[in-house]
Amino acid sequence: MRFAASEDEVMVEDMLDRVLSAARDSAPRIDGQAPRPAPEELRSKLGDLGVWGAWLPDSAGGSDGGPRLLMTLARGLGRVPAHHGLIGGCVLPGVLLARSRGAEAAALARRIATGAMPVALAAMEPGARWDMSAPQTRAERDGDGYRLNGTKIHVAEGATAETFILSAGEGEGVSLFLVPAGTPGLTVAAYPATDGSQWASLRISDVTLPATARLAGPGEGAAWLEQAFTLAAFAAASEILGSCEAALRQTVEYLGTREQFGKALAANQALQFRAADLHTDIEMLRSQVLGAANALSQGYSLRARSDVAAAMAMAVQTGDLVAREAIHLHGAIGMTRELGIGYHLLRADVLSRWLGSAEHFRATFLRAAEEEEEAA
Amino acid sequence: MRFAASEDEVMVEDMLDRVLSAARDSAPRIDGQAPRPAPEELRSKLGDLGVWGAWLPDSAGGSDGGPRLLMTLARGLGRVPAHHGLIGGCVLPGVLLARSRGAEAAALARRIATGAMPVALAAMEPGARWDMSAPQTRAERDGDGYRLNGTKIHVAEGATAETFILSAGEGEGVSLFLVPAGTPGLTVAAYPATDGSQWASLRISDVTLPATARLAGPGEGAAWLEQAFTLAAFAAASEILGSCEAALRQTVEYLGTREQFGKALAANQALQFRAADLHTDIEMLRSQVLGAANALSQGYSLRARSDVAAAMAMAVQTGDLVAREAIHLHGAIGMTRELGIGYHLLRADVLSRWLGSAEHFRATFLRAAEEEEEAA
Amino acid sequence: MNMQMSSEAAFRAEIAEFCKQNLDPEMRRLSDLGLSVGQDMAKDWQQRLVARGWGAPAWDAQWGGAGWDMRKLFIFEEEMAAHGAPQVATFNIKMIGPILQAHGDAAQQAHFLPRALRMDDVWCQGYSEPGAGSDLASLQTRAERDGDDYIVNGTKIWTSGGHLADHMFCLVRTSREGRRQGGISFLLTDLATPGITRRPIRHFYGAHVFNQFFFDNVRVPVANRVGQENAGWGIAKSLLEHERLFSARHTEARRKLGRLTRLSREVKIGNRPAIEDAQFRDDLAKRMIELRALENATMRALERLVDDGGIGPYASVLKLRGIEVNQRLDRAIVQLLGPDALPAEAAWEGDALDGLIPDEARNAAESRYWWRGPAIAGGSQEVQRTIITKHILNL
Amino acid sequence: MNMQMSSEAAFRAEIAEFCKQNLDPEMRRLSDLGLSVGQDMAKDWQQRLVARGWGAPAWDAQWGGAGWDMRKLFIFEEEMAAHGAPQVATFNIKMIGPILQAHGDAAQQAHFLPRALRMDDVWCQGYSEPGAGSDLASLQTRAERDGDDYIVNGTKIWTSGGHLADHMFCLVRTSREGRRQGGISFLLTDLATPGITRRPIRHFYGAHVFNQFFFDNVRVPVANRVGQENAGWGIAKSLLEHERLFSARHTEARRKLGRLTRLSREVKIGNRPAIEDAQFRDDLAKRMIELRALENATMRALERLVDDGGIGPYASVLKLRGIEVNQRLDRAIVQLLGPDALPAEAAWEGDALDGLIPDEARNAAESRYWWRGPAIAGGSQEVQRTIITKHILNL
Repeated sequence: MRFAASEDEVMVEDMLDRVLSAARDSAPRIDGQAPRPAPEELRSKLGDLGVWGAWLPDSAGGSDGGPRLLMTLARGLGRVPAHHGLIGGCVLPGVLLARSRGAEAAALARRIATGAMPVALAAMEPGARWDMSAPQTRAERDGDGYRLNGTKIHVAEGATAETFILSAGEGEGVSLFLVPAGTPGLTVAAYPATDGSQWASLRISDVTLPATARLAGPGEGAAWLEQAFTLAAFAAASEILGSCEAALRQTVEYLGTREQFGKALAANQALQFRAADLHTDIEMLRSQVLGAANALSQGYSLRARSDVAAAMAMAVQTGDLVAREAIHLHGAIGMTRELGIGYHLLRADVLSRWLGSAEHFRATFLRAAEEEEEAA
Repeated sequence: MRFAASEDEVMVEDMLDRVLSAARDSAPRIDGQAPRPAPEELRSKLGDLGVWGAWLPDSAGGSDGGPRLLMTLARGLGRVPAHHGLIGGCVLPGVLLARSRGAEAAALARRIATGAMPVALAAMEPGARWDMSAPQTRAERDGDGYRLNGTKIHVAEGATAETFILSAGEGEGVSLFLVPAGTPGLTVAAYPATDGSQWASLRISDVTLPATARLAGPGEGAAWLEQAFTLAAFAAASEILGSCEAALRQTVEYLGTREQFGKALAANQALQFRAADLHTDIEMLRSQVLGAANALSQGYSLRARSDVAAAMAMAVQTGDLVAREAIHLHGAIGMTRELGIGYHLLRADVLSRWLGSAEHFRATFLRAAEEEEEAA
Repeated sequence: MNMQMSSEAAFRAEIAEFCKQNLDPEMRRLSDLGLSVGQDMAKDWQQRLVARGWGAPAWDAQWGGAGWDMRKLFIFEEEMAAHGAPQVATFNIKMIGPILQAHGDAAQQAHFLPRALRMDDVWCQGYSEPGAGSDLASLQTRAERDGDDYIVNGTKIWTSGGHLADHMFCLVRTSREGRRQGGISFLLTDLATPGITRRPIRHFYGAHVFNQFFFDNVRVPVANRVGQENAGWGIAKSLLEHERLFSARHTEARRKLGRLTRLSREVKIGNRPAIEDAQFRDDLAKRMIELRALENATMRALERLVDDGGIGPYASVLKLRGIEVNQRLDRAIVQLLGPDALPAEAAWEGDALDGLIPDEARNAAESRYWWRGPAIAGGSQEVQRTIITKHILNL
Repeated sequence: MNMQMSSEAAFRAEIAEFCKQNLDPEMRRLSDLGLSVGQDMAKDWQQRLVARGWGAPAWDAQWGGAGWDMRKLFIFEEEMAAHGAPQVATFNIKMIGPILQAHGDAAQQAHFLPRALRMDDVWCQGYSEPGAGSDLASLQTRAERDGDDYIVNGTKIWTSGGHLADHMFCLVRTSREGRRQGGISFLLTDLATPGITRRPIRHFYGAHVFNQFFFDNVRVPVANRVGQENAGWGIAKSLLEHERLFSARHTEARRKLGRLTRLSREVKIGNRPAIEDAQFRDDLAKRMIELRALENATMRALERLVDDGGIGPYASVLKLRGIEVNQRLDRAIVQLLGPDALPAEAAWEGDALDGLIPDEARNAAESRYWWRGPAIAGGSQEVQRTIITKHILNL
């Protein structure tokens, strides 16, 4: 188990940097905004290079790069101030589809590995915050198939998905269903999030599905979701790590060049020390994300779960702090969309609102750590 | 209702400053320590000047100066790095004795107003933290009098007290008893606290008392204790305010004179800004302590209780922060008993361990604020 | 502090009654959510205030002021905020109005003051430039005399509300001699003047908040200069001392606390309302306590202002802490909302979220983003710390 | 990282077994409470380590070292701390020993190294002076040649454990020419030499922790100079790179976490053990998470050390955060104790508290106070931030 990047990882990182900066440089400058890569173009380019789904198993069209490569990918994407849909369009559905033995699931997973985003996971419900263990959406037996009723909210990439993976209570358990977007009774309503990405709410009214639509049964769904959201949290922590690295780098450069009251901003010791503290926070986050990647690489253990929760609890706080400081240290220009530094705050916020607050991940961490200790 | 000091308060403040610095200057320098006024001498001098119990009502030998004068006294004493016993030896027993209509209580209160400390309150018990509403110490009727059994801990000024006010469960309520130190069955064991002051634990084994020993009955004791500890918290917040003011002043002076790497420490912007933040914290604490004094001056209301709890919650945090920073900014010399700056940390710690953590006072604050809102 | 408690209560009741009669519920709702009420509603509200004699209470009586003492002005602001009244025409009422009364000539006063009061003109402020923000004295936009006009060239940036305004008061350089502050003049500019162009600047969260203005040989009559040539710096700095009390922005914080408290009864953590969750309660208590202390600090400042006529560098303490208190409340609100802080304000235009998330979620995130700005504008937090260091601690 | 997981586990088990056999329960209890075990116990423990060949594992084999690679040395330190072994003779084993091996002459090595290993001599460090702490190079204590001796005059301060030591290695000024660092020499001093006097300095919490030494015409043989004259600065700075990993002081933090966890099952908040209180749990999780990250950061540093032979300014990151992690744990412990953190350590001498408060309360407050020191000593937190600024961020 090593912390330093492997040759594969360095290669992927370089590849990402090239593609991302090329996409960025060639992107149009509209309405005074900083050039941002068009998401679809970016996705297909990365898909072509094989990195988009490289973390997925062979059977799902990936190249088995595992958590370390997912980290490399997410961290690289985190450095770019643009929405890319990795977690909502690739990680969450990818984990679930790769676990399934169905042919339709495998086909969808292979499309995801190319950079397409045909599937979105609908697991959150109004008022339930981050608890997905007891959905109010219900699945009832209906002839050979199922009838579903309920409401879903905050579905990432849901505005453009062709198919949804929908969680629903079945008996005492939670099942997962594959539901095409056009299914009668399913109403998809899109709305923008604060970072400009499109999300959706779903209203499910007597949606009937064939038996084959069930991806996971009531004895499996909850565990599948937990694993998917653990990997999502890991990718999010990696993405926020990349975001922090980029934001601090840009800020340090700015401090060195911008003059105020006749001297470079960097000459202010109070600002130097703030940068030093941010660097220290980021070093700790980096260490923990790497630790989580290594633990996950050994398998989906309690230790891996606690390491991921620890990484994300730190990422939420460090991401928020670094982004706020980066904006502030840029002064007024930091407040503009044009500069792009504010995007790091938008991103950190969206990831934590969606996947869980620092408190949420600390509670998850402690439970996993205690279970681990009891098991030992 | 004003925030600025009244003429009376300015007079008392000046008097205190004179007495305290005289006591300090004349105190012997032993074992390399900074000169500290001898507590007994200080007490009797302040008693002679009439300020020691000036906040007490006329009937208890005071001059009715009320909360504003108590604040002035505590704040002034807070500036001196020495134990003085105001809260344990004067405020807590003073409030309770002044409420009593008994002749013995009145006589004790008048002694307290002179600067003597004959009485200590024993209300805390092992494992109960700051909850004094359900003592395990029990009082049973025994003939015309009472028989008491139980254990008390963390009794401030208890090592030297002639008489204890002891809380004990009686039926469903809490009663208060006056118990002379030599009473058979009462074992007083002294121990030092981290600030060098002497405390005591009490073991109460079949202590029998006459009926007249009961200071407050089971319908009154809990409310009396609450009021006494509210005033104690107010005095503690005032004392910590004085402590912070003194610690920051000394630190700012040091930064201006001490040189390192060829320039005054004060030339370091990072240290300047830390001092500015401490000043801001202290301004807020000052504002809230004054607000609490003004609220208390209008009577013992829910608003007064929430204002006091707010002041003490802030004092605990600001006192800790200012003291830690003051020590740190002094460098190695700050670590020495000789300099005296470390005493501010010892004091803030003792006051908060004894009377309640910041969390404890925040919970108290919110309950009082909610009750106030419901009542409105 | 010569106001009795009883007359204070009566005055507060009077304001409450006025708001009850005049404040449209929609206007209050938008204000409570931190949203702008829009120009039409703002003008309507200002007319009602003017009709009541409260359109610009701090102004001289001859121009529509109410003749109140500072304490009464302070209570007025507090109560208006507490009842959810919108803040309208700040640049008209609190900036250019007082400046013209103190430094304008008779013609400027007679023409501009009534129009500013009624919002016939809408003003914006042109101080900052790309290289002159915190270090304002380094501004470069120059005005050169040409007969009865100045010819103005340069650019002004970070102009809040510039897209809604038709007039700008600005600082321009009329001399390069002596100290930098000494060569600056104060000009009134009609934004319809040829040669002025405007570029919108979007905030990082997407909203159109700021603007940049370019001046290309713009003719401004010398008659539109306020005060003497090269005396503009002092004029710009001569804000009403009374306004400095509001550096603490405690009235806005109080509104936010109301929002947080309402939400805490609606949002559930586990199976209970947040207000019953021990950890949330501790956070709420932190926010309430620091706001209460800030309010006491503001009252102390008011007392000092009444006693001494000024509050000096104490305003820096108020600003430094007031912004932090506001920002922590912003954060507490979005944290309590959790996932429901995801939707952008624009999500309320459709029905995707109807009945699914609390209405109080609207604009919660954006409000937090907007409030990053005050930590930079009007003297950054670092500038305030420097003032405290130099002028209070004497370091 | 050439050690296999299985051999690592075996090595850890070997250490555990050694501690089980040799570590007195009282010694472990004192160590877990952060208390010194006293000179007698310390010497006894060191004899046992020496007998096992572990008395100074990082030393050269000829002087009693174990010949381990850096990873094994690292594991040794971790496991010893985890089992509650006391840290003994740090100045002997980690300071003067390595320095003499690298820079001492044959006579110095032959005489001093065996004595240091067996604790026949007990060493302390004489670097700081009243005007030379963070800015060590400004030290003034001077040593002037007089035949085969130096005559030393001046004073050394902040000497931890100076009252327990009989020898001091110190930096003295032998030249005032050139840059300040260039005129410093490294001397070995027997504290029994005439002219040396000692003043105890009490810590603010009352304990005798530091000392000041005065040198009044003290004769130190030139033979006791380590390295060349005026080469002392480089010698003092040449600490083993391996020791820099322990800047994080994560092993001490791990012990404190153990104490906090044990207490959390014993102390009740409300009517439940603290470990069941939601707010305490959140705080505990914060402490555990930041320690886990710190441990990962230390492992990264170890890997870098093995790969590259050094960790450079990364040690400053470890120290900066490691001290904070330790201090927050200290604070969490006293906060959990609440009122039971009131008694001073000396309270345990009597029976006033027998059975009334947890034994883990002993020395909790004092430990917190002691730990204010490392934030100043060995390069203050501000010095670490400056290193990060200059050498990592290049600002």
